[in-house]
Amino acid sequence: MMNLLWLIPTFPLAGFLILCATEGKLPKVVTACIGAGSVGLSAIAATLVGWEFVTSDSTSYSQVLWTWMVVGDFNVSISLYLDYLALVMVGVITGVGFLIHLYATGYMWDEEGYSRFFAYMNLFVFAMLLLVLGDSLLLLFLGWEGVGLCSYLLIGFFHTDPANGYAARKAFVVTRVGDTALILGLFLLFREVGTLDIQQSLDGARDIWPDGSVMNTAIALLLLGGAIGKSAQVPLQTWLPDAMAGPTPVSALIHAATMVTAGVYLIARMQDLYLLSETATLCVAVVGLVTLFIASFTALVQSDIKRVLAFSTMSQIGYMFFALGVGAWSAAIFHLMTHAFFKALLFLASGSVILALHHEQDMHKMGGLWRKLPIPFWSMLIGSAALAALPFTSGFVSKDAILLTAAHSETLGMTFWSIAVAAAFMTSLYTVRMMYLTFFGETKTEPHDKSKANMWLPLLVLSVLSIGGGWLGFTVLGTLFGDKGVPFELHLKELVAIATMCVPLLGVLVGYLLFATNVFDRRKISDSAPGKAVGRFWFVGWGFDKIYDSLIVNPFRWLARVNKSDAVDYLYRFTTLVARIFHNLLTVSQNGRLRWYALTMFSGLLFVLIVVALI
Amino acid sequence: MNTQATLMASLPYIVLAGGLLVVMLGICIRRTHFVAWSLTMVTLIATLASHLLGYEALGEGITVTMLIHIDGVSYLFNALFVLAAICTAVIAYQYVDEKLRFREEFYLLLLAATFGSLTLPAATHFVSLLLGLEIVSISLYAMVAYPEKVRGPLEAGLKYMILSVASTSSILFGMALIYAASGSMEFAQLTPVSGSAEGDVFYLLGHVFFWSGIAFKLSLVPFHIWTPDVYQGAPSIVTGFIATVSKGGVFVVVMRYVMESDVFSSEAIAQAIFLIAAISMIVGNLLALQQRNLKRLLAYSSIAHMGYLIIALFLVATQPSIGFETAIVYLAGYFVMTLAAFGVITVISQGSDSELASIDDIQGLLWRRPIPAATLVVSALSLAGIPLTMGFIAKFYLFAAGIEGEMWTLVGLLVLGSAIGIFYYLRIIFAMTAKPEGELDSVERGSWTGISAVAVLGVATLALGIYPTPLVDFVQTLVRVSGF
Amino acid sequence: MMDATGGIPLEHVIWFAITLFLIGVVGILIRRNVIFILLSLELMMNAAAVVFIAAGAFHDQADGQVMFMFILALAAAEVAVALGLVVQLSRRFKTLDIDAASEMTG
Amino acid sequence: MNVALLIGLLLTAGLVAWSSERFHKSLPNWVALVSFLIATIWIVFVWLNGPSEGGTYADQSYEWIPRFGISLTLRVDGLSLMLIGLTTLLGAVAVVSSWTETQTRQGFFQFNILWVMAGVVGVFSAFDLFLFFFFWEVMLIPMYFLIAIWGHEDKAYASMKFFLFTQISGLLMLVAIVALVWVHYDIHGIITFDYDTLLETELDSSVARLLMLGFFIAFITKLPSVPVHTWLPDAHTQAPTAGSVILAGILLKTGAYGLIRFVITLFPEASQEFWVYGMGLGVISILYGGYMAYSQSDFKRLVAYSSIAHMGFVLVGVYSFNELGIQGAIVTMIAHGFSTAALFMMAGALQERLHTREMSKMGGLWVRAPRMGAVTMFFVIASVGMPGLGNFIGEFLVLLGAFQKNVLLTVLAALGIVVAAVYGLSLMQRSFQGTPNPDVPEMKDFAFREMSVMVVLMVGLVWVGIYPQHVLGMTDAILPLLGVVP
Repeated sequence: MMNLLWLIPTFPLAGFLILCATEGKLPKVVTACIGAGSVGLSAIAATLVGWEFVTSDSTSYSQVLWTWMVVGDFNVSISLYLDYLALVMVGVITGVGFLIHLYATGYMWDEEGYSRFFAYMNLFVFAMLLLVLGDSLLLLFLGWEGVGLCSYLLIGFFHTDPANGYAARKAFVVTRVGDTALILGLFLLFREVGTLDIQQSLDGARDIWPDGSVMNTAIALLLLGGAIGKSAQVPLQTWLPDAMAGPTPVSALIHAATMVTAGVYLIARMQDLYLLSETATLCVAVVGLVTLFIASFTALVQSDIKRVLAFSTMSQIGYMFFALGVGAWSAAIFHLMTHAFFKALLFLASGSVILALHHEQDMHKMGGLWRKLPIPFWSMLIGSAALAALPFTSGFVSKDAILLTAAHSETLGMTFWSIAVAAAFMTSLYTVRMMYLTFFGETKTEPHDKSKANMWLPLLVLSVLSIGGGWLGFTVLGTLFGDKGVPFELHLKELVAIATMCVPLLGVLVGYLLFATNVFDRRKISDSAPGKAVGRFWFVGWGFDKIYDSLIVNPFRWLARVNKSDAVDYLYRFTTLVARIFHNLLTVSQNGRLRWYALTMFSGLLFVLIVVALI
Repeated sequence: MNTQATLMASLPYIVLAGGLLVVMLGICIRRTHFVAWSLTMVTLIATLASHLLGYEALGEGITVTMLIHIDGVSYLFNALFVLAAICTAVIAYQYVDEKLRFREEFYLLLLAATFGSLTLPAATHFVSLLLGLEIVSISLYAMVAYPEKVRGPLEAGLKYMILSVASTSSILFGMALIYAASGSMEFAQLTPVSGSAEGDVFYLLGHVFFWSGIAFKLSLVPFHIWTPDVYQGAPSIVTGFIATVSKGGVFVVVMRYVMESDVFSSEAIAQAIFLIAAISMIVGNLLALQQRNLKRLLAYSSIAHMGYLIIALFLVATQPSIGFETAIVYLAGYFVMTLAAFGVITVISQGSDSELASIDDIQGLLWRRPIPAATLVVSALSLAGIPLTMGFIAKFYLFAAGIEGEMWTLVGLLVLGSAIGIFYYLRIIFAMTAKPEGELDSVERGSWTGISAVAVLGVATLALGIYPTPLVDFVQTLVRVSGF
Repeated sequence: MMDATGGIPLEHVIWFAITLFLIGVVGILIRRNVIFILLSLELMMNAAAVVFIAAGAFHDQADGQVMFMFILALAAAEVAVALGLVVQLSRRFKTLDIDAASEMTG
Repeated sequence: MNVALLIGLLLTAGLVAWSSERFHKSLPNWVALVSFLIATIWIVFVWLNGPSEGGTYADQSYEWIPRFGISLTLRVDGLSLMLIGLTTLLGAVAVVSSWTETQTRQGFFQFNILWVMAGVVGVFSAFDLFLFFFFWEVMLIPMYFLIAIWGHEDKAYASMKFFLFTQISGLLMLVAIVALVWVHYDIHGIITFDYDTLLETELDSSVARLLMLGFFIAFITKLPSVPVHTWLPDAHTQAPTAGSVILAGILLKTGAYGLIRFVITLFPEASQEFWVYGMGLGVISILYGGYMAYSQSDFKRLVAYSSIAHMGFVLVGVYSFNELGIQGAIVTMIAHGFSTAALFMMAGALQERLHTREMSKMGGLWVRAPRMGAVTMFFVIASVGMPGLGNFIGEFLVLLGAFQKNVLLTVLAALGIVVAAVYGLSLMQRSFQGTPNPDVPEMKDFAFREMSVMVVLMVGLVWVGIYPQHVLGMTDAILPLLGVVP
């Protein structure tokens, strides 16, 4: 049974190939079946394999498919590796992935390039599965780049709009920067440890650097660079908001549930490297913290509903990084899972809303929809609750796990904790704002709900998961990292625990007062000069884009403009010019006058005479 | 001295002289172009054949009086010159028939010139040098200016004549001084009478005059300036003859001169020649750079080529065998490609009252006149020294010689010169590939004698380029036999 | 080399010849009439001839005189051709001015 | 295998094609295509049969010019065989790609293509330095004709530039070759151009450095590397499609081949101590090429500059002097052959349909020709270095190898990956994506003919990408001979 592992990624690949080969000539229904079905099949395969794995007492299973390349002592094979971590990821990818595909069959129905869409989506799932199942870092990198490619393709799916194209390229290039760091990390790792096989290299690292070293830290940091790029963490986060240009299911699958969490997976996967290096872990934590802080503030002032979700995604992933940094490995992965549930839910629900409003994404043009769009409303409500980590939601469980472990971690625990909690407050604040602007207040646009079963079913399932998903945590994830990492019971420091629990509620309350009632007039704050300035600053995502444009993009463009006709070429043009000049000068001497010719001859004779005389 | 052997050895001269008389008498008896032409051809072919007869008697080489030393190398050059003359005659027939009024004497001059050129490779004495040189030159003055009613040839002839005579007298003067200094006119004994300061001065001065004149005949910078005008003015076929036989002859005799009397032991002279060669390589190519008239262009390129050839001359002074081998192979190649080029111009000019030598005239020639055009392509590539052609082998020899003699400067300049050269040779080719206005049908006009002769030259260029071994071995053996 | 040939030292003769030669050169350079140019050419040749004779005498060999003969013959032949060209010149350009015949340039 | 026969086949095929024109207009195409296919199949068989115990697939030698110890020594080892296979395959590709493009003088056109290829095969199999140089120059002339006769608006300039650059650098190499031979002659007293014999020549370092430079310049001019690259964009832009395909696919590889086969083997020490310049030039080429590619607005020009960047990787790989680097360089050669050839075909197809290469006159073509869009996307992605496709393997191995040699240069070279993404995607954006350009006429999408070729190339790239062992296995045997693996 376990040897069916290879089937899991194969199904989506097959789907992709079929859809490509048929060039979209298939009827839409068939396309939908293939597109969603392939993922469904691999989900089934995943469950079978997973069940086998869980029931068996083995902690890991690896399957070698074929030798990729052997050059001297560099030897990589294409092989899959399954352990609990991978299993969770596979579960999320295939499960949530399937639901989103299902949803997309309805969402994309009226769009151009229906089958192209599903081809891309299947390819993405395939690449993502390789990423998490890859036994060697090179195979992981293959998946890593593959998902990047699909993200590029899907962001720019509506390619006739240049803006989308720009967003897509931005996403690809920015992540490419991270990837470069990652690949350099691989080079360094290979040079130091001599292999790119994940398990071997981890063992090797433990043997070579029993108590850490600069090299180890360097590798860890380089890998972190890759993770930052993929997971849209500061300072490489700028691509994610623009990535919302893609169709909403894409945002749900790639930019919320799976791809953006690849960074988290990478770090978790290479855990031992980080355990060996204080600095590296600290960096991870700081990166996460900064991101989640910045993002949550930015989310507060966005007007585009998807951008709000994008920034919230950023901040949630910030939480995960933070968790990894403070050693809450299991919690991080746990939050990854729950976040996949509720964020997918939120995106899909907002997608329904957007669809109902004819692709209107501006929240200020929404409002009062809660009665008109019940299913989206309720599912969105649940999702928001989970996002805001209100009690008894999955989000609550995972986030508390993180915060509490943070509080317990010895190094600067409380500082970290307080910042994180503040961010948690902000989270619930902007969640409330989002909910209010979208569903309450007076109606600004008339919705046309055209959600069919294949669209509300996923919402339903995901809602259930967002609530109940939390309880999965204790069953599965407890054993996730075995002895490593922090064991998973919460011995509460009462005060901390209570604060952690209450802050979100407080946020909700404040949010309610701010947005729903006129207890204090928020206009006054936002219209006041400092308020405006801060608002604008937050709105543009703390001005990272501007900095990058003026520091890198525009200079490069300028250089490209000025040197279109290769400066080096002037070197050669110049030489030819010189030759021409000499040619013209010499030609003057050929004036056809015999006596002048005679003169040159005799002067030539004189010249020879002088030469001979001189020597 | 074995008279019989001597006679056998000098058979080519005898045959050619006899033929010359026969043709002359023939003309006196009856003026018929074709007869005169065929007599000429017979004579030339007989001369060529007589070399084979004479070769047995040759052995190490035979000295006929003090003036002439006949050996394998001189035979080799003779054969080369005669072959060139044959090509000239073949290609010339149509031209003479079409353009000239007094047709028959043309061949007389041709034969005379050839005869003169035959004496040069064997000359070991100032007198034979002078006679050979002048027989060639004087016949050429007439040949250049031969066509009537056209201004170009006359102008060219006058310029060539006056300047050439001036250079001759400079050579003479040089000889006289050298003679005064050394008391002999045999190449082998030209070392100045020892212990007299003036002697050395006269010797050097004499060489200054001598080499200046020679440089003129080889059209080396700064004595090159007559070349383009004469090349352009003269009928292409005559130009071809000047470019090959007269220059070749002069070069051979100079080589022998350098070998027998080691003038280059005198640093000053060697330096002067070196300088002249160096300048010629560059200036010649630069002058040709944007030249639009094919004949002028070839004139300039010939300046450069003669410059390259000086490398061989220097090698002759130190290692005669390699030097001669190089020179022979190079000249052989140069002959073939140059004759081909001028032959093509003659062939394509048939039927038009002016010569089609401008680069505009050959636009799209490759599609209008495939065979001559293809030949011109080959010879241009060959002149540029691109592989597959004889020109490459020749250039390769020069590289080898230069590196063997460790003349790095000259080799470097050779590279530079060839680099510039490629540019204008390619322009010729490009012009011919250019798409002509309105698809012209590619049908060959004109005389098949000319076209086939040209084609043969083109094929020869390729054949020798691809498989030069026979030529190379032949040359090598002959040079060995001649005991250099 | 002071031992005289008929009392005149060789180098004197040579300097004299060089002067002759130069006169010829100057003649070519300054005269535009073809006939005079031909004269100058003759002058140059004869300069050489003089040296030959003197040198021959100096080395007491006949070679010098022999060479002189050759030079005479040579000069004659050249003049023969040259005059033919001159005639053509006067026919076609209607002048003896050599600068008239300067149509080919570049 | 009989290489001489293969070369002969191509040469005669050329003549046949030329003369067959008069019977039917498209007959030359068929002749060329068939002969290339035959050659390719032949190569495949030879490959399957495996090498002789000497590790060579062919080894012939005939007297040529004994005077200088020059002989027709043709030998094929793994590296050569692979490149020859690439040559014949891309030959077929080139023929198909220009099936309808050239309307005039088909016969002469195919003649030139076949003769270029013959010359290239010779270059890849010549083991006599004179012979090598001979072929090296011979392949230029037909190429020159291809550009000069069937080129686009500015063909005179482009063809001239192409010829001058390669010729002049070639002359330097000739001098170096002859000098090397003469040094050998001074020591051992025999003149010979035989590769194996000259390997034994013991040179003192200063001489070796000079001679090495002679070869090096010739080869990096062909590669091409900055600063001697400027002929390439012009030549590529002006050449007809087949010409560009051959240029990019094959002729550039001869430069890389020369570096591997001659420079680092004939002058090991000199090259070893030259590594920093070699690698540095490579890195500069990568970055500058990418940067220039981005600044172009001409489809073909952009691709041309991109191949400068890719060849930079080859240079880096070769001069990292370890198995990884050189294997990477070789894989890059193959992969780049596929991907760039395809992109140039695309450019040609676009020019055939739109009569322009200016991307400002394109835009949104995907809507009109989805197949072309998808195909272009694939190859752009490939040349951007997407894992799973050939180019990635090459570049990864190159960088991995270079990293062992020098970290800083590797980091710089790795930046090239980012730049590649920038120009690659902008190419895609400006030509196929974005708002459909109203001025673009109705264009027909790829038909079976073009699609079949593209599929072949795609399969090739994927094959190299997921199972490069075939390529690597061909060459790892000869690496010890190259003296890079201790």
